[in-house]
Amino acid sequence: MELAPPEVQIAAIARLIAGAGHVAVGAASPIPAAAALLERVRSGGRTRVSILHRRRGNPFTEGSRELFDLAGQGRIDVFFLGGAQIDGEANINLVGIGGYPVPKVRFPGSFGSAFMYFSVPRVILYREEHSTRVLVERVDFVSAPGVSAENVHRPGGPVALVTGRCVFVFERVRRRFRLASLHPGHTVDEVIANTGFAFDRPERVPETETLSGEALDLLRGPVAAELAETYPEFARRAFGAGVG
Amino acid sequence: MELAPPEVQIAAIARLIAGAGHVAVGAASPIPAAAALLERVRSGGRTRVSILHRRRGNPFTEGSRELFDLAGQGRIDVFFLGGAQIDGEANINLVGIGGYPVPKVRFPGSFGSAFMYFSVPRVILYREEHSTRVLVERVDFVSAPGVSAENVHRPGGPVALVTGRCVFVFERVRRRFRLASLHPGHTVDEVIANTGFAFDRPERVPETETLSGEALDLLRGPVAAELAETYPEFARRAFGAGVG
Amino acid sequence: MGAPYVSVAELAERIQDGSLIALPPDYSLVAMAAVRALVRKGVRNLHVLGVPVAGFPADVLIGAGSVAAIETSAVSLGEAGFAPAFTRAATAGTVRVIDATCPAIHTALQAAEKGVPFLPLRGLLGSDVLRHRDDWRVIGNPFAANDPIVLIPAIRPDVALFHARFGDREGNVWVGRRRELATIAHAAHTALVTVEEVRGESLIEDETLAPGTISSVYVGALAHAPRGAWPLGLLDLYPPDEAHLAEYARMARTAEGFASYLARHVLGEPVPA
Amino acid sequence: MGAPYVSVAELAERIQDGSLIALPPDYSLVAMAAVRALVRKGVRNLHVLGVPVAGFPADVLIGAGSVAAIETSAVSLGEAGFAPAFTRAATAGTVRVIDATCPAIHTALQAAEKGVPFLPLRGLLGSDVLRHRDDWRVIGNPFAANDPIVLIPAIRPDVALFHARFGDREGNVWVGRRRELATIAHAAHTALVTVEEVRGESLIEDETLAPGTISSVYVGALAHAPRGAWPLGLLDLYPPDEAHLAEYARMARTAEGFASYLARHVLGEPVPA
Repeated sequence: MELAPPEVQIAAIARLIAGAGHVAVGAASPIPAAAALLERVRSGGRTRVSILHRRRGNPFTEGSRELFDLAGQGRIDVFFLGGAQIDGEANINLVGIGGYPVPKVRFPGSFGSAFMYFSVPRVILYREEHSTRVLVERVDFVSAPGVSAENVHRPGGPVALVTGRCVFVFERVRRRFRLASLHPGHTVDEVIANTGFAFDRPERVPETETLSGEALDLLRGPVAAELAETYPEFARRAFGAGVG
Repeated sequence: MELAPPEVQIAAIARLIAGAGHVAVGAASPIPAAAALLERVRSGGRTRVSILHRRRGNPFTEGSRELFDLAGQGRIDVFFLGGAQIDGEANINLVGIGGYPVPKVRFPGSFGSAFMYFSVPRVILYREEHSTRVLVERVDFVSAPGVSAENVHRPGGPVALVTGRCVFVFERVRRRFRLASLHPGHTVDEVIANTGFAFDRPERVPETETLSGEALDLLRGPVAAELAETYPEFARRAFGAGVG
Repeated sequence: MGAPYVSVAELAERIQDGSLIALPPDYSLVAMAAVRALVRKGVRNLHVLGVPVAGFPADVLIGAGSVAAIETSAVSLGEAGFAPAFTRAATAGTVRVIDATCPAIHTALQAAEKGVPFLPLRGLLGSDVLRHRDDWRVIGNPFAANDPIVLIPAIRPDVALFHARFGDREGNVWVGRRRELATIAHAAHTALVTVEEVRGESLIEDETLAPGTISSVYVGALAHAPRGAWPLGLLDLYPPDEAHLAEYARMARTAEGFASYLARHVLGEPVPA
Repeated sequence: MGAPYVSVAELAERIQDGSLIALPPDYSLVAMAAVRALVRKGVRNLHVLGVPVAGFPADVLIGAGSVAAIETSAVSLGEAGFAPAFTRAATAGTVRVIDATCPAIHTALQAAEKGVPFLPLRGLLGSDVLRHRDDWRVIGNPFAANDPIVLIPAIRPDVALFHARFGDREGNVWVGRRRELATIAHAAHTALVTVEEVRGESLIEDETLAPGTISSVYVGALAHAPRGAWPLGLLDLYPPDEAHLAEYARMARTAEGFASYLARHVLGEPVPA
């Protein structure tokens, strides 16, 4: 069965979070949220998923600071961040391009990244757009740095970057990304051409494992329905009529 | 009408808190609590009273830290402290006598005094027992100091000491107590004989103003009844059958 | 003695030009009726604190020219996309943007809540967020060797402005699980609150409701404003009006479109009694 | 996947000798049934943290010889008077007493809650409480000149032990306005909770109950213990048993009297199923 591009990305992310005890999802992240909810179902509930912006039955009862306190306590294993720009050292920019404090292009802002990137052991970077505009040599503004000096308290950091074309894993010691898999239909040459930073890669890059059978039914059924509570617009677009 | 000793002390304390916006009452302080509740009634509700240990309808919804946070915010005008020992510089000892950490006599502990004494503008010291055992030259352990160096952030501190015999006011600049009034039936000589520290006094010491008429009816009626919710044992002893 | 009930317009009158005003995020309880009243009264030079992010009310205030500066971790309309008035003002330099990160805003407010001049926060080191904050400090953790840590100074807003599900006669307000509202109420000099519904019984004497209640000790005044969060949502009572927010996002893309939105949905709105 | 329900005895089995165990004050929600089970299992060398004061459960544990050290702002039985076992042990030097002040305990727990190594606290300067605390530090406030301020290091208890009004099937627990329990649950490595009543419906999905609910993310295990706070009270459900507490205060004045109390009310109690 052919998967739509968002479904491939969801599959890739779900694989990266397998076995996690607690996955938290922040602002405007429907694809990571879908992956987390899918992983919760597949783990028989052993993976806990907390979606910050879930309006009804929000899992937090201590207000919007609880997510960050949980991360500070070491109780969040996986978190997701994006980036208007992401560079080869996994620095992310959520603020602006071309000058600061008055940039040419302004994005919403850093959200919790400057803390969560340091605190959560497995941070997965997700950005659907995979272009030299987004994946740059060096970000214009470091909302949160990919790596830190040795004396910086940093139990957390980036482990992977998932785009619309591929999966990179991040190697902290080398401070570089390595191409881990290509989504079906995409090529190494295409990834090289659309990436603004240098990265490592194995001789043969495998294809991103996708979903089939029961897992896909789960995604398109109960996961899509739960997703629609928090991301109705996305759920309509991605899963269409399947969402009641 | 003759007042019982606790009623005289309640009257003295009520006078000291007149006009306060927010009076807070901590652990095991039925007489200060009675004074505060009386002042609330007399002020037509303009004086807010928060009793930390009130079990039903406790005014705090942020847990037991809210009292201290309120004080830190400057939202508490009056608070009460006691002392197993109180000395002439208004240092208070709630911990022990004769050695530390293993004292000869051990008291419960400092509670919030080491913070509240610094934070609340009008701290009223209350101790029924007025003897040289309690009012000493120098406390064995400073749970909280009466005065601080100039560079210490200290918006609060002691303003008065009410005992079973009299009212002292505390003069921060002179770092000394001054005898302000004698409860009915008590004398200056008796206070001198029973006080272990030196204090100032005017040539003629007035008698502590007590309660009569309507104010006394309020105290023995609705105030006693409300007090009994939190301090049932005390209310039975002090107001007896009046408490339903 | 609790806090007084006034009209929404009178509530807005209590917010002075130049005030530092703390606003909750769009997914919390936003006093939109009061924000519209603020625009109508022509408030100017507000400093807005987004706790910890800003959204629709901040964007409307910025578009209306009411905002001199905004400190926040982000300004966004969520699923409706970027905040158009903010984006325009930030790139034009007409609003001063003070970039933070979510837990730094919480930390600054908790410092004010506790009456301390600063609180420490992990993370941030090596970020440009920190590099541009002259008001934050890095010290060595006194309890460890070679361990730099950031100190965030307290923020004490002049006003915390938010909506509540219930208000009672004494001025206690029930906000349920939206406890960031308690934090801003505690940290601010005063809280001004619109309430969806006025209840006769005390919220604070009710053991079931007390945990979601903010005491009137923090509240300066209240106004009864049914559907006062609209077009944003209110817990499980009503959802955000996604269509309206999408329309706003579309119209506000240009200054002219924003002006039309304002004329239609803000300036023209009758003042609630 | 939430936290499991076990018996009260099994809950107590999860607390190891030598643990740092945080206990709420007597006016909050105390897991007395579990404390009695702890005494029965013969736990030793506990470090007790009274949040922010200690009372009846601490005194029983001290009298039973289960406590090596207690950090607290006070130990008292409230209206029933001084805590007799504590007083005896403190003057005999058989328990190490680490004196604090209420907000310092809250501050230390909030530091752990926020994952920072310390938080500052006003006051304390010039007190003997501070003078005897080698683990606290005084620094100059970096945001002002000549302004000393105390830093309190984080305390991360091994276990937070308390009682809750409700537990649901996922292990979420409702404690109402007793939010110090949320703080200790957040700060501790794990919370062990006895619950007065088990509810079928999710506490966290209910907008009315969620504000007083502590998420199961913090909870290691639960036990169903009806009247589990007795002889202490439970919010508006039942009051403290003042007569029993007065009897305890009277009996525990001597070591022999304490032993009789223990035999009659603790060791003899059948283990709930």
